[in-house]
Amino acid sequence: MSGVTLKNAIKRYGETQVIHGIDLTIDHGEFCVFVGPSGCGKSTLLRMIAGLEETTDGVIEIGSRDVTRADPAERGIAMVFQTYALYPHMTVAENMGFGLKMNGVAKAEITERVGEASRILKLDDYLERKPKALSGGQRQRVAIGRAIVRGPEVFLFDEPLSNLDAELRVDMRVEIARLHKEIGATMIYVTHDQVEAMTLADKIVVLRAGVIEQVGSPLGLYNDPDNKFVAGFIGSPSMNFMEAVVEGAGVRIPALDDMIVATDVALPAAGQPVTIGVRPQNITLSAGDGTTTLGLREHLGGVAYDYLDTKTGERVIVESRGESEVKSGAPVKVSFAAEDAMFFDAKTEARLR
Amino acid sequence: MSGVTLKNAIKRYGETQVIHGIDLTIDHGEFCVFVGPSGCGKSTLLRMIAGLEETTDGVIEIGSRDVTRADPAERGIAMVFQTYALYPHMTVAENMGFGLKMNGVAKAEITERVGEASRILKLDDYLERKPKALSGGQRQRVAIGRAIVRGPEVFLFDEPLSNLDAELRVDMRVEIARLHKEIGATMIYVTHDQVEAMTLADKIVVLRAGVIEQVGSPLGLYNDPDNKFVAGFIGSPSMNFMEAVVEGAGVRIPALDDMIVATDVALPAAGQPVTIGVRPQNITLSAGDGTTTLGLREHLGGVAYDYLDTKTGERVIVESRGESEVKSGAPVKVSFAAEDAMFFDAKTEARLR
Amino acid sequence: MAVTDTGTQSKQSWLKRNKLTVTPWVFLAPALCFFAIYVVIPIFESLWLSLYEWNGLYDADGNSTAVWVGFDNYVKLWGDPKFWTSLVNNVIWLVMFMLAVPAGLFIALFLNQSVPGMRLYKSLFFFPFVISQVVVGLIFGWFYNPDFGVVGSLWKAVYCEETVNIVGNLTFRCSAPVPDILSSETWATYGIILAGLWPQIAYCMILYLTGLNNVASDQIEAARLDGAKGWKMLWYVVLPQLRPATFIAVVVTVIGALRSFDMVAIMTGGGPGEGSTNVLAYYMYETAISEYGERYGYGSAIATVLFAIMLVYISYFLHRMYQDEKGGH
Amino acid sequence: GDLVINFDDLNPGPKQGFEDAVELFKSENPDINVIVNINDREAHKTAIRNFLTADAPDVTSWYPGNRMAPFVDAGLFQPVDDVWEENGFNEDLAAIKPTMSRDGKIWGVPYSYYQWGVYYRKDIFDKLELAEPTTWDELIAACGTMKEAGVTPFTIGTKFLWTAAGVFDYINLRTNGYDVHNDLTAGKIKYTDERIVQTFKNWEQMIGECGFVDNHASMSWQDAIAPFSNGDAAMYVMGNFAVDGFINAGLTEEQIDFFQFPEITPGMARAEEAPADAFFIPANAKNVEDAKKFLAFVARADVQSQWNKTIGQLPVNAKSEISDNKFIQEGFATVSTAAGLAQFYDRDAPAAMAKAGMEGFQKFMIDPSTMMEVLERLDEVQAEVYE
Amino acid sequence: MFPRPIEKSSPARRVGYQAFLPVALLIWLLPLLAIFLTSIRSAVDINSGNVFGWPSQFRMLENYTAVFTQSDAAKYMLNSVLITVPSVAISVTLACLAGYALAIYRFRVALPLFFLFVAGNFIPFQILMVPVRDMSVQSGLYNTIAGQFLFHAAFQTGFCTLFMRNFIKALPFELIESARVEGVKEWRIFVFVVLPLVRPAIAALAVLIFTFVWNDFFWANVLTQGEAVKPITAGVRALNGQFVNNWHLVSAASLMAAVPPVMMFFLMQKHFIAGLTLGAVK
Ligand SMILES: Nc1ncnc2c1ncn2[C@@H]1O[C@H](COP(=O)(O)OP(=O)(O)OP(=O)(O)O)[C@@H](O)[C@H]1O
Ligand SMILES: Nc1ncnc2c1ncn2[C@@H]1O[C@H](COP(=O)(O)OP(=O)(O)OP(=O)(O)O)[C@@H](O)[C@H]1O
Ligand SMILES: [Mg+2]
Ligand SMILES: [Mg+2]
Repeated sequence: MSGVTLKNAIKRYGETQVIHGIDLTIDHGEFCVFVGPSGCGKSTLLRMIAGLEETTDGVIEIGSRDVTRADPAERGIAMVFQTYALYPHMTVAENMGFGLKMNGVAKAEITERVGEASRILKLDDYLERKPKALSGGQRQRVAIGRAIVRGPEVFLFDEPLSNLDAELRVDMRVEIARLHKEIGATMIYVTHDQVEAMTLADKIVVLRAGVIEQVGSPLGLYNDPDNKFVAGFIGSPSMNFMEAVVEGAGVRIPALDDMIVATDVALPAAGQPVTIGVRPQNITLSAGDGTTTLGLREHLGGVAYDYLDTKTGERVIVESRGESEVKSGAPVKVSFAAEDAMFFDAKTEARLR
Repeated sequence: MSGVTLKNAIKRYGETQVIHGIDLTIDHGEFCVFVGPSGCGKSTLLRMIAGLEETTDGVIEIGSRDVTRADPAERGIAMVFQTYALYPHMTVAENMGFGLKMNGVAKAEITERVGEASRILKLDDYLERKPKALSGGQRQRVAIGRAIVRGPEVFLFDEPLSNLDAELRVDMRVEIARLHKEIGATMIYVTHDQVEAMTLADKIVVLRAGVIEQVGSPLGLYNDPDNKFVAGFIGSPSMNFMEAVVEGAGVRIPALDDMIVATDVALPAAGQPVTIGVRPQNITLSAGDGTTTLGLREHLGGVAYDYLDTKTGERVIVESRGESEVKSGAPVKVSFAAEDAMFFDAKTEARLR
Repeated sequence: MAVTDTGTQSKQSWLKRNKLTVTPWVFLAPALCFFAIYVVIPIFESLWLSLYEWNGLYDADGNSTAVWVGFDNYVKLWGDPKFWTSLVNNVIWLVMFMLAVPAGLFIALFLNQSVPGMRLYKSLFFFPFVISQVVVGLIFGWFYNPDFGVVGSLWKAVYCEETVNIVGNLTFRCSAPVPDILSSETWATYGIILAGLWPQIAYCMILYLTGLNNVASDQIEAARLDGAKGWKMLWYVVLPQLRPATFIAVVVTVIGALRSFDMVAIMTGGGPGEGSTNVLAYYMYETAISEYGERYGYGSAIATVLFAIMLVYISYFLHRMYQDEKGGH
Repeated sequence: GDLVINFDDLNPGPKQGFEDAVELFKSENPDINVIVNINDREAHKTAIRNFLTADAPDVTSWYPGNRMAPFVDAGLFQPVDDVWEENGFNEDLAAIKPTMSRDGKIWGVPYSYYQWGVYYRKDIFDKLELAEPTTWDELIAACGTMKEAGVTPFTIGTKFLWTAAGVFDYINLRTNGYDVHNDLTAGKIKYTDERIVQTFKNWEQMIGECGFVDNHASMSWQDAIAPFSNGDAAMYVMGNFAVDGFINAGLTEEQIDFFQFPEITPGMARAEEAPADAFFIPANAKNVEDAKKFLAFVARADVQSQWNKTIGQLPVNAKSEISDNKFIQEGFATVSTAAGLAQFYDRDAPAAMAKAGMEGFQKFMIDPSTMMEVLERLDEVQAEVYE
Repeated sequence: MFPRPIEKSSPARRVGYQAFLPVALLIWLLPLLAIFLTSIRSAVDINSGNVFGWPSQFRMLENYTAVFTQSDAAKYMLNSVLITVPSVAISVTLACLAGYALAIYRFRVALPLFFLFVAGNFIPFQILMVPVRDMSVQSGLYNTIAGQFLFHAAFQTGFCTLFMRNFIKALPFELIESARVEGVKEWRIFVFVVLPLVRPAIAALAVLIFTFVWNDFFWANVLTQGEAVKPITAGVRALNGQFVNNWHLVSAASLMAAVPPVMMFFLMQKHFIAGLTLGAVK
């Protein structure tokens, strides 16, 4: 069993605290993704698990061993870096076998295990090449191969795909998903790419400023975010947020010509401000006569994004399929099902349920 | 009038020919986007128009002047580079006014024209800053400002947004669209980003290996591609292609359990191979009992991508909305409307119509 | 008229058309002139002069008194033991000087830490390189001096006792004679090289310190995960990344070794004995223009040999550079 | 007009003597603007080769004998027979005339020479009750006494080589005489000639039974004064210019004295080292007229008297007065009674030979067992240099 | 990056390291320190063999003043300045021009010409000695300040060009293209775009060349005679002859000769090191 457990993990650089007491349990075999805006501490947290950054306080356990102060090499982990960090002067085979060689594994066994990994990753033809002679995707595969070869209990990935171009990224994403299925090891994966997070994760950890905002399955987070931050962060294009005012059993939305949306969530007192959120997919447009007009329309073939100009200046994006008769610049009517709307406290940004 | 016309434009580097006789007319005021895979010659073509690369053969006209051998400065063009190419030792205002100053324009006029451009680009607050003190988006705007100031007839952009992060890219895209509307000058824009091409262009030029594959409006290309390359290149996720065999008035698709698709396009003789293409959005799935199974399913919240494993090993991607009951690994039935399918010659890859 | 018109037009447009061809030459001209006059042409003159016998004198009318002797100078060189001594010494220099590379690396590794005041330490360590070789030579010459120098003083402290001599002045009686490094045919060369190593190590150290700055941290981290430590880390991961620094360190060290002149001139003047610390650079100088020299042709022949040796390194360096240039574009 | 003079000695005494003379010359010739370049001696030796063609002064100091030969041969000096003629130098400077001549012409005017010999610490000799040795055996015996008393007999600094040549010259002159010296430096005798070998054997004996200070190869001649002045060494084979150095090092004239290098081969006619310093007129001199005036001036009896008094050397002009300094007196006695005057090894032998020879001497002094190796090597050089 | 940051190891090691640093430095600079101590000793100390111990008297001011009053050291220093400054100015100027041409323009002989400069930078300068000296003599430049700085300027141009060319080459080429599109003339691109951007390189080169030329000894010997135009390096050697047995004065003079490059290094350290490594490694 080799899950990873963090108990009140804290990281300080001198005075500045970067990670604020993270408690987290990742089960054996789970694929856990850390997401969050740039600088929120994803990499730091991952590197603390790897042992590349010292943990200022708290405990990190891998399996049942406390590894908080252990050497990186002793933690039974392998890491794939964003930059791949391949040794440029070694061939692919040497790169993959380096860790074993350093640990005194016999030559024959190294060859065998490298062969195994290269088979899994379809790298057989490149074993004698230097990294320079490989494409980005191949390098990435070598980096993963190097991790696999050592047979670690936990794989750590730090934005492994962000240096690849869009197409390759999709392929490698699928590859990593397959790999996880095949090996079944615990994987912790840092990304800022939503799609990767949504498609790969068993469990997503949303971080903000060194604090966990929410932990859950991808669809769990998408469908049932705990707060405005998570709601806005998960889903693409991101959720539209508008200011609203509580009125009776619903809210009034000034941006949409004081449209009233009824809801049965626990709203604050009448007259209080709340934030309402609706996903672009859940909005439909029709010709209208209010103050909301259709700004720019972006056609992407199968789907189009309409940018609405509202009277309050809040921008609303609507995803639509198929052709629409509404012309750019014309007034539109916005409608959505009340159950598709989410409500958030205007101050704390917590979800109102 | 300042359209751009290329007549049999050719570029050779020593022995290797990079641009193979391009004929192209870009109308005055048009927004023309060059797309194509990396290395296809987009930048080279743009730089030929700019005069930064010598044109080996053929004629380039701007307006009605033959500028094939003219100096870049004499062509009435302005160029925005991917790297912005701002002069780091000059302030924003100096950067924008540099070209004018060097060409002996009076100080007062420089100030006025820089002021005008900075107003359009909302750069007024930054005029005295050095580029180092600007964000990526602001730098990009300065680069555009520098182009505007000279009042060129033609603007050339070489992947101007590719150094920005995703969010900013969207904003700047909208900005450039607005600018084009406002200035109305001819613009030629190189990108490898589909979305940019689809949303900005009046006319898209699809290049492959130094040759034009197709020229047309964004939706024109999406809906009516001339060949398999364009069909696959435009649209995201890209079109699914499967081998098929002509049978009677339709084709049989081995990958989909010999499903027959009827069509009235001009097919080759019965038994001949063709390629059939269907966009992921146009396919629907239901539980089935054939050999096609649902492989990986990627949930992105609003939309999900299903990766189908077919018996021939061809991979088919299906975009679906809402929940689907089909489980990963289960056999599925694939269906799509016959009119959504496109047919391509198996050899020439030309569209069959 | 039409003919002249097109004539002037094509004339104007020639300059214009070839603007990018002509401009670089305008920019290059001054440097090229200087360089040609003082460097390129003299090289060939030297080669040519090595085929003459000349005592460097012009007669009162300014005509050279040189006499053509063909390859005689080279034949003489072959049989000249001082030439061979110099050559062997140059080889010793080359080999010993190479110590500067690992020594520089070692110090660089030692100093590659960030503690308060490190910048100052680093620059103080670099100090010897900035000092003129003449000064370094004087310093070490004095350092080695058996009577007044540090070596002498230390030796006296250990092996000698202070006594009073016959006229009542203080003197030292030593159980073993003070080593006189610079007067020993065996040790003088090594003494000079040691002095030369001092600034050279500092140079290599700086090169390595900069190289270490650019070592990819991700590779180091990957290697740490791979369990590489200490020497293994250095050997397998760090050194390969320091290859450019090593290359340059070797190049400058080779050049330094072959150019060694100042130190020899200052510390021993080629002596003791029959040029036992001579090196080609100094022997050439000595032969051509020192007090007992006046053999310009012969000196040029020595310089030519030195040049030929250096040419091997220059070619290698240029080859490397050419590869880089090709790769870069 | 301008009269440019290049002079070759920065040491305080000689510099003073020269400058005084120049002052006197100036006051006698107020219309001549004298410009003086004084250089370190070693530097001057290098520089002269260029300035004679390129940037010739009107007068330069240089040395007679073989040292002036290349310049004379290249036509870079002007003959000054007329100066000698007009001023009666042919008589007054007769002793030196042969070394100033080449190809039948006279090329310069000497202003000074000085004796060589053995300077010693009189106080030490007195303490050890030693008398000035006059024969080789006496010298060796005296050395024994000194060594017993913990005194190193000889000091020397061979870093710049020529000091060793002085010792060699003396042993050779005393062993084989003036003619052999001349034949050797003229390339007529091989170094492996048994007579020269005998010289070296005597030298070896001197090194072994007398002995020189340690570390002499890393000392200049000035450095070597230190043990002498400190009383660690008792004798110094040197030229008279060294007396200045002794005094500067804190010794008094009473503490030092001079004796002629002892006899080795009994009955051998006594020749001495007595190098002369002279002035020459470059062929390219611009102001020849004033240059000749200056040459005539420096050889004048009164000028030489005064000048040599200042620098503690011997005037060449026979009519000059000699200072009453005891070294000068003794030196004059030594030189004027000598059977022959040698210039010096490195002035009598061609440059390339001199260089190789002196290197050999130094090597030999460091390790006498290399004697034959050194001599054979010198034969090779000789064969090449005099070809 | 390697070895492991000391702040991550145990406090004992850290303290040990910090304590050892000054010791190591002391050993490393021992020769320099010794000569400095000598330079502030009195003659009495030197003669009594007190070379290593604590000076019995501190004679710093006296000794250093003596160097200047008893010798031509001041003149030598001035000569060094007069030789070094124009050398630096000329070679850097030439190299900027040449480097620009070689970096920006694509023409067939650009690379061979560049290699010529590089090769010239590495040759043993003994091969130039006789012809250059001879040429200087013939042209009246022998034994002049100009003769020395012209040669140094020319010789250093090789290195400077290597350096500037690589530096300019590393500038984004788009800057030049952009200016060309804007119709800026070539020489104005050089003046207004390139020169301001290579200022750091110029500074780096200037300090480096300053040190090289200042410390030159060989050419001072080859191209001068006498004291009139001799630079301090050669001067120090002459002083060595003059101050026989006055090691305290020789030491003081030697240190004086070293002061300007050392000052230069300290003031412009960043540039200096950048110059060394960039120029060399690139
Ligand atoms: N060595 C350090 N010293 C001080 N602060 C640091 C250090 N390293 C990182 N930080 C800070 O820690 C915070 C978290 O950094 P981290 O690299 O973990 O962010 P991230 O979530 O990985 O961001 P990104 O998505 O950009 O990679 C940042 O605010 C960063 O400024
Ligand atoms: N100077 C050159 N010499 C030889 N070939 C060149 C040169 N410059 C470009 N090429 C070649 O010309 C082709 C087109 O290059 P270009 O830069 O125009 O491609 P691109 O479409 O802009 O690609 P990208 O999307 O990567 O920018 C490439 O195959 C490239 O290798
Ligand atoms: Mg990160
Ligand atoms: Mg491009």
